[in-house]
Amino acid sequence: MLPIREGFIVAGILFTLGVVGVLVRRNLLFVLMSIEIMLNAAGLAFVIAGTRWGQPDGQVMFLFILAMAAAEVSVGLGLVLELYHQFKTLDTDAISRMKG
Amino acid sequence: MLGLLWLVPAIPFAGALWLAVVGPRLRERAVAVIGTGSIAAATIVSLLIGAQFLSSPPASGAYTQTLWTWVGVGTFQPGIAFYLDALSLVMVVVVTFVSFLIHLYSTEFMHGDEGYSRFFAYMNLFVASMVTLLLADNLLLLYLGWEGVGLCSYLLIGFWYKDTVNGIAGQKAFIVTRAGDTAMAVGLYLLFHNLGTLRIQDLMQAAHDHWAVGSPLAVAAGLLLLGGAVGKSAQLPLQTWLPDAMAGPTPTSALIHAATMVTAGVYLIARTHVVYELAPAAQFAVAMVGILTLLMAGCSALTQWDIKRVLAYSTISQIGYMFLALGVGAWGAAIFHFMTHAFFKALLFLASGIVIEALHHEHNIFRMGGLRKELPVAFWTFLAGGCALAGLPLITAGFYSKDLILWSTANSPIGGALLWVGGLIGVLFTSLYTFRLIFLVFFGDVKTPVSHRPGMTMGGPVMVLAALAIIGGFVKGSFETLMTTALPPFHEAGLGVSELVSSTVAGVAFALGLVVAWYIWVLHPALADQAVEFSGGRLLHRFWFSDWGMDWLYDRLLVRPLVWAATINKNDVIDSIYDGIAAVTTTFYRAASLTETGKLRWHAAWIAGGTVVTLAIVMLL
Amino acid sequence: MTGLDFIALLPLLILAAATVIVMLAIAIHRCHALSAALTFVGLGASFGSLWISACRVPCKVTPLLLIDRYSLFYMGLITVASLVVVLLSYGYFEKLDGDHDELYILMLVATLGSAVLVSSNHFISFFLGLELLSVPLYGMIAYTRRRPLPLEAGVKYLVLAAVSATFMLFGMALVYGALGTMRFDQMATQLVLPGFDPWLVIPGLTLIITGFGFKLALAPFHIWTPDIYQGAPAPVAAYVATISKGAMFALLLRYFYQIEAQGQAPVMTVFAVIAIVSMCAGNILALLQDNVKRILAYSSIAHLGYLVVAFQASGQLAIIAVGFYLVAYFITMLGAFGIVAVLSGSAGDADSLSDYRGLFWRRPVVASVFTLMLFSLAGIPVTAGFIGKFYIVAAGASVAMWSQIIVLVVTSAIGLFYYLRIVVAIFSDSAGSADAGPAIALPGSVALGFLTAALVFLGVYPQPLLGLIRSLPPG
Amino acid sequence: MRARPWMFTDFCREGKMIAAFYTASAVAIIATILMLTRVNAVHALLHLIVSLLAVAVILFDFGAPFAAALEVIIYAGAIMVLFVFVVMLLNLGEAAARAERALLKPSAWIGPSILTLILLAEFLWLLGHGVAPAVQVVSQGPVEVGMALFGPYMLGVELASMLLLAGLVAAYHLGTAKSPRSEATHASHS
Repeated sequence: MLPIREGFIVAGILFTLGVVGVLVRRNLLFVLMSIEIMLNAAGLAFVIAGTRWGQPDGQVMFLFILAMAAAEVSVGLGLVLELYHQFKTLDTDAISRMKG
Repeated sequence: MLGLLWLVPAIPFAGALWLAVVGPRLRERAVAVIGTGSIAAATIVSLLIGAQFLSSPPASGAYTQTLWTWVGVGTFQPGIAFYLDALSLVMVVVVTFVSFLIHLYSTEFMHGDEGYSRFFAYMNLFVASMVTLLLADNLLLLYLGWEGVGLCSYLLIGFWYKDTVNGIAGQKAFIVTRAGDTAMAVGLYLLFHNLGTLRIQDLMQAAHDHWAVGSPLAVAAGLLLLGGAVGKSAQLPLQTWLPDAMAGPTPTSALIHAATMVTAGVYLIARTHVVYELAPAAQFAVAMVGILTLLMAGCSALTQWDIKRVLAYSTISQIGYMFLALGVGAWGAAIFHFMTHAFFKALLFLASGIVIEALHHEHNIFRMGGLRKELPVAFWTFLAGGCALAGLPLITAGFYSKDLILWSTANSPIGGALLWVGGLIGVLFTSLYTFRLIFLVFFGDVKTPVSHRPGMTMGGPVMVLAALAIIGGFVKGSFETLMTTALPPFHEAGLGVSELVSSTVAGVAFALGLVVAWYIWVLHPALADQAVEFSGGRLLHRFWFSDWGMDWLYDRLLVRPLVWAATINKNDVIDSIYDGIAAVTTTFYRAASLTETGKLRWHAAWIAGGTVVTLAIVMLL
Repeated sequence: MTGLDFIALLPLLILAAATVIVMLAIAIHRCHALSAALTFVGLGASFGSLWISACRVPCKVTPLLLIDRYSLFYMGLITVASLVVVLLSYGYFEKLDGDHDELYILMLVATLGSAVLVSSNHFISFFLGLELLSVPLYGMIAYTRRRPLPLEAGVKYLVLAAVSATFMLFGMALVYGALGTMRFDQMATQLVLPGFDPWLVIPGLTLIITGFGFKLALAPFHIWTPDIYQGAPAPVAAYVATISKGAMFALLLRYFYQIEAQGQAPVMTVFAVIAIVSMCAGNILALLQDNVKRILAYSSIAHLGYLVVAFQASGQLAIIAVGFYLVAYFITMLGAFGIVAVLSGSAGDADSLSDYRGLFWRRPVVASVFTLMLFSLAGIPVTAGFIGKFYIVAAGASVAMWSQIIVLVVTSAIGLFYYLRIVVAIFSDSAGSADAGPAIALPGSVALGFLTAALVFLGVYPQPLLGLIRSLPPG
Repeated sequence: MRARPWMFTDFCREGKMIAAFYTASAVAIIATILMLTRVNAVHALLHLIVSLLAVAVILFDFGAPFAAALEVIIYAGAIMVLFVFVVMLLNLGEAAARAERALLKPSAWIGPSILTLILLAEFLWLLGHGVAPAVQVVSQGPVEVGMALFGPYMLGVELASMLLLAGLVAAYHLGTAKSPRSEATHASHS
């Protein structure tokens, strides 16, 4: 017997911590890392949900989330490189031109 | 063949669109071919449809062509659908045919004008709108056509917009008819709201089934529709825009402000005749409007010096006859008079256009004269039209149609002796001002030399119309039979005046007018001036000349109080409400745009915050 | 997977094959025209294959996809819109330096993702479709990466799309944890059982709404929209504004209808709030904005708000309203961004209101088309936008959602102001030069001509489309 | 190899599993908090990897050995290496850390913390109400996952491949060195 509810709660806490990272950090690299935390938490929640019902589907979803994270990170890091190349900073506020 | 009905509005519309898009880049000749050709095609189609309709009439006496439903929810199902019965058939055939002749005439008349293609685009659009109005199967399409012709009228009155006067005349027409249109829109909504359908025929059936004779709803609907009709048809009290509308090019005056659009009010009332039959009060109001208008406009026509204004007042007066006919229940007679009027009034305008152009755009009839020899085509055709207008007995179309109206008035339960006598006095006035015009323009000495003679494209249409103005009346018998398939027949009851008596009296009135006119303006030209000399006469002259002071009255009653109210309300109390709304929204805008900081963290915070809020909503519920 | 399934899948397969073919073609020979042409042909073939698939539907292809007339209709809409974007992109990017071929690969993948979205029947295909749409969009938005604005927009879109996608994923996990199935059709049966777990399902659905709300740019998830539209190259902005939203909305309708969410009152309350806030926020934010792309962005927020009103109404009329409004919205948004695209030169996008001052006197045809598009956005009769709005109001009125309808009418009136502001600018006297600028490339003119014709045609003769939409149950 | 996880779960008593779960959870949360507060990117990455490894333990605990393995191999392995690679490429040194410290003023934490605390409270309240408290774990090994993956979810795998392709093309385009043609464009813009 494993505590499913607590599992979800841990996933929720990790997810929220990821949100904190996105909201606080201005460095794009850290923002991307925080997104990884959030994605990971969502994947964890899926696996726990799959376990609850005794199905492998949760893990299948985890796998696809992994694939998505890989694609996302590769594009994100491409943007990080280009950004640093142009602005010599990763501060997302400093590069902001558009508003209103 | 009837299936081609949709082409009648579609072809002119396509022509208008074509000219609007590529017109300015085309040569004048190409514009003329497109503009006139489209109307010619529409005319041919409508004639073919007419032939088919007459040779093998549809079983129910009407043909409905539903192309598609535009949008549809519940009972609100406005379709792009056309309804053809004897009434709309006659109107459509006359409108397209007269339009064709006037387009042909215009190709020469407008020659060299910088707005040549613009003119034909407007004219084509007008024909498309007018035909849509006539063929409309439902209220929405009818209203579309109604506003479409109003728009074209506005555009064409102010066609030479560089002259401010023309622009003001256009605005006047637009604003005055708007007053009527508003009443009509309310009336149409009243019908739709109470009877639950947009289709005119269903509406009429439903009105017949659900409303009792004299029911307040029917009276209200009838009066509101009458409001729209008097606006468009320039009847009392909204007639003041039509004389000013003569600022437009003469073909426009002939087509829109004489032959076709101004009779839309007549059509509207004939189309909704069921409502008027259920509301005798409203129908009597129609008759009263008609008789008063025809008398007042007849007097005004006597005093004008501008050739086109004389004709404008005569148009108002003749439409008054049509209203009178509608009012006394002689539906067919009204439409018959519409037809003959379309022929002879278009003819008079076109002929006067020849005169005006021949005399360097001279409009003053007192500076014309002796043109009988100089412009024979104009003279003879104008004479034919004038005789038809005045009602020369037995040989002109106008006599037959007007005589039918007079006889009906005498014998109608709604009419009676008083209205009949009024109509007869109207005949006298008509005869008087018509021959005044003819004698002043074509007889006497030459006062302004002729510089330009019309070509065949101007002369041809005029001659065709002259022929129609003479022979158009001979179809009276079969016309009446045809009309009974669409409109209720005339119920005879009243004085019991026989047709012979009625015709004879009308003939006498005509002759009297002719003789008096001959006496005053040919034999004793000073007499008219002397009549104006003494104070009463001058007052009357001024009174009539200014259209019974209607413009003055409106100026005092509406314009000045409004201007006064606007002046003392410079800082507009009511406007401050709108300013307030604008200020509030602007403040909202400034506040809201502060949320758009462009900061990534802030953007993400909105997503998280939005989730927090939505979660809170579902948790609390 | 049987042969039948392959036929039903044909539009998707063709899109995937076209992606590979374009990539191989680029590997062999880099040529902008060739890449664009191949993409065009691929999209066209996919569009044509819809008729082949139509004979085999409805068809459940594995648990992931449900291909029926509904999804085929939206696939058609998406592919046609993509065709238009390809035409616009060719003219737009031809004026710029650099390699433009990769754009078409990304666009094909994104279109594939949209097609998967509208036919998905499972959280996995939902998620994968969403990402297939998002990931290429990151690249497309930042495509002209040497310019600062597209780069900034790309970064913002990547972070925010990822964040909202994780919210959505977490919501999906909760729903899955509560119901034990990720298939839409099975969820409905689970939800009617008395034992289901509302403590997880309702918040789960709410988190999924966050994901929808972000993609559809509904308030309060709308803040990103103007920055992305302004930053992205005009054709890409058109893509984001239309295809990504249209696919998402089609799925929204399908998903919430299939799980019969109308019975879940809290969820519908959330939608009501979102609709009202979106209509207000979109129209007010656009009021005094001076950047045309941003105005269009705000306007799109409001339009999606209108669509949510129709979505809530439920029933036959709502489906018609949503379908027709989406088509009208596609046409007008593609047209408006298309105008921006064809007027933009190598110096940057023509998105300032001052660029449009006196446009009518310089380019009467383009200005007239733009005016027509704006009229349609404002919902003036004889344009498709009017018919769409008419049906939305009718749908709302049929279930007496008066508060939403009042807000819709009032905010539409406010909306008229900023559309007319652009129109006034177009027709005002231009003090500047009468220079018309470079000629418009043929593909762009073709695209705009097509959109204009469709706009007027649907405004006057909407019946065929209405009939088609009527025959498409989303369930 | 395949038998080992089963043996492990068989021999582990419940108490041990639950203890492992709580320990791993605590490690994951603490490591994540540490990661969030670092100013040096490499330090943060190391904490992130710890967090991911702890999550792998939780996954394992919940009967998902395959997912746990992938978490270690791909997440903590491949993806994090990508991050490290970029950090090295950018050569973010002590100066970057100092700049980062300046950005991370305590005041920057207040707003987000309050917002996310509300979010967390909502999560906890909802999750506390819902879900069966505990279930008997039936391990789903690589076989079951593989059967599902290449059975009903085969199309998903194909779509994921397209997703990776798109990521590849986008990353290639965005990260590629300037081609001679675009060099000129760049010069004109910078």
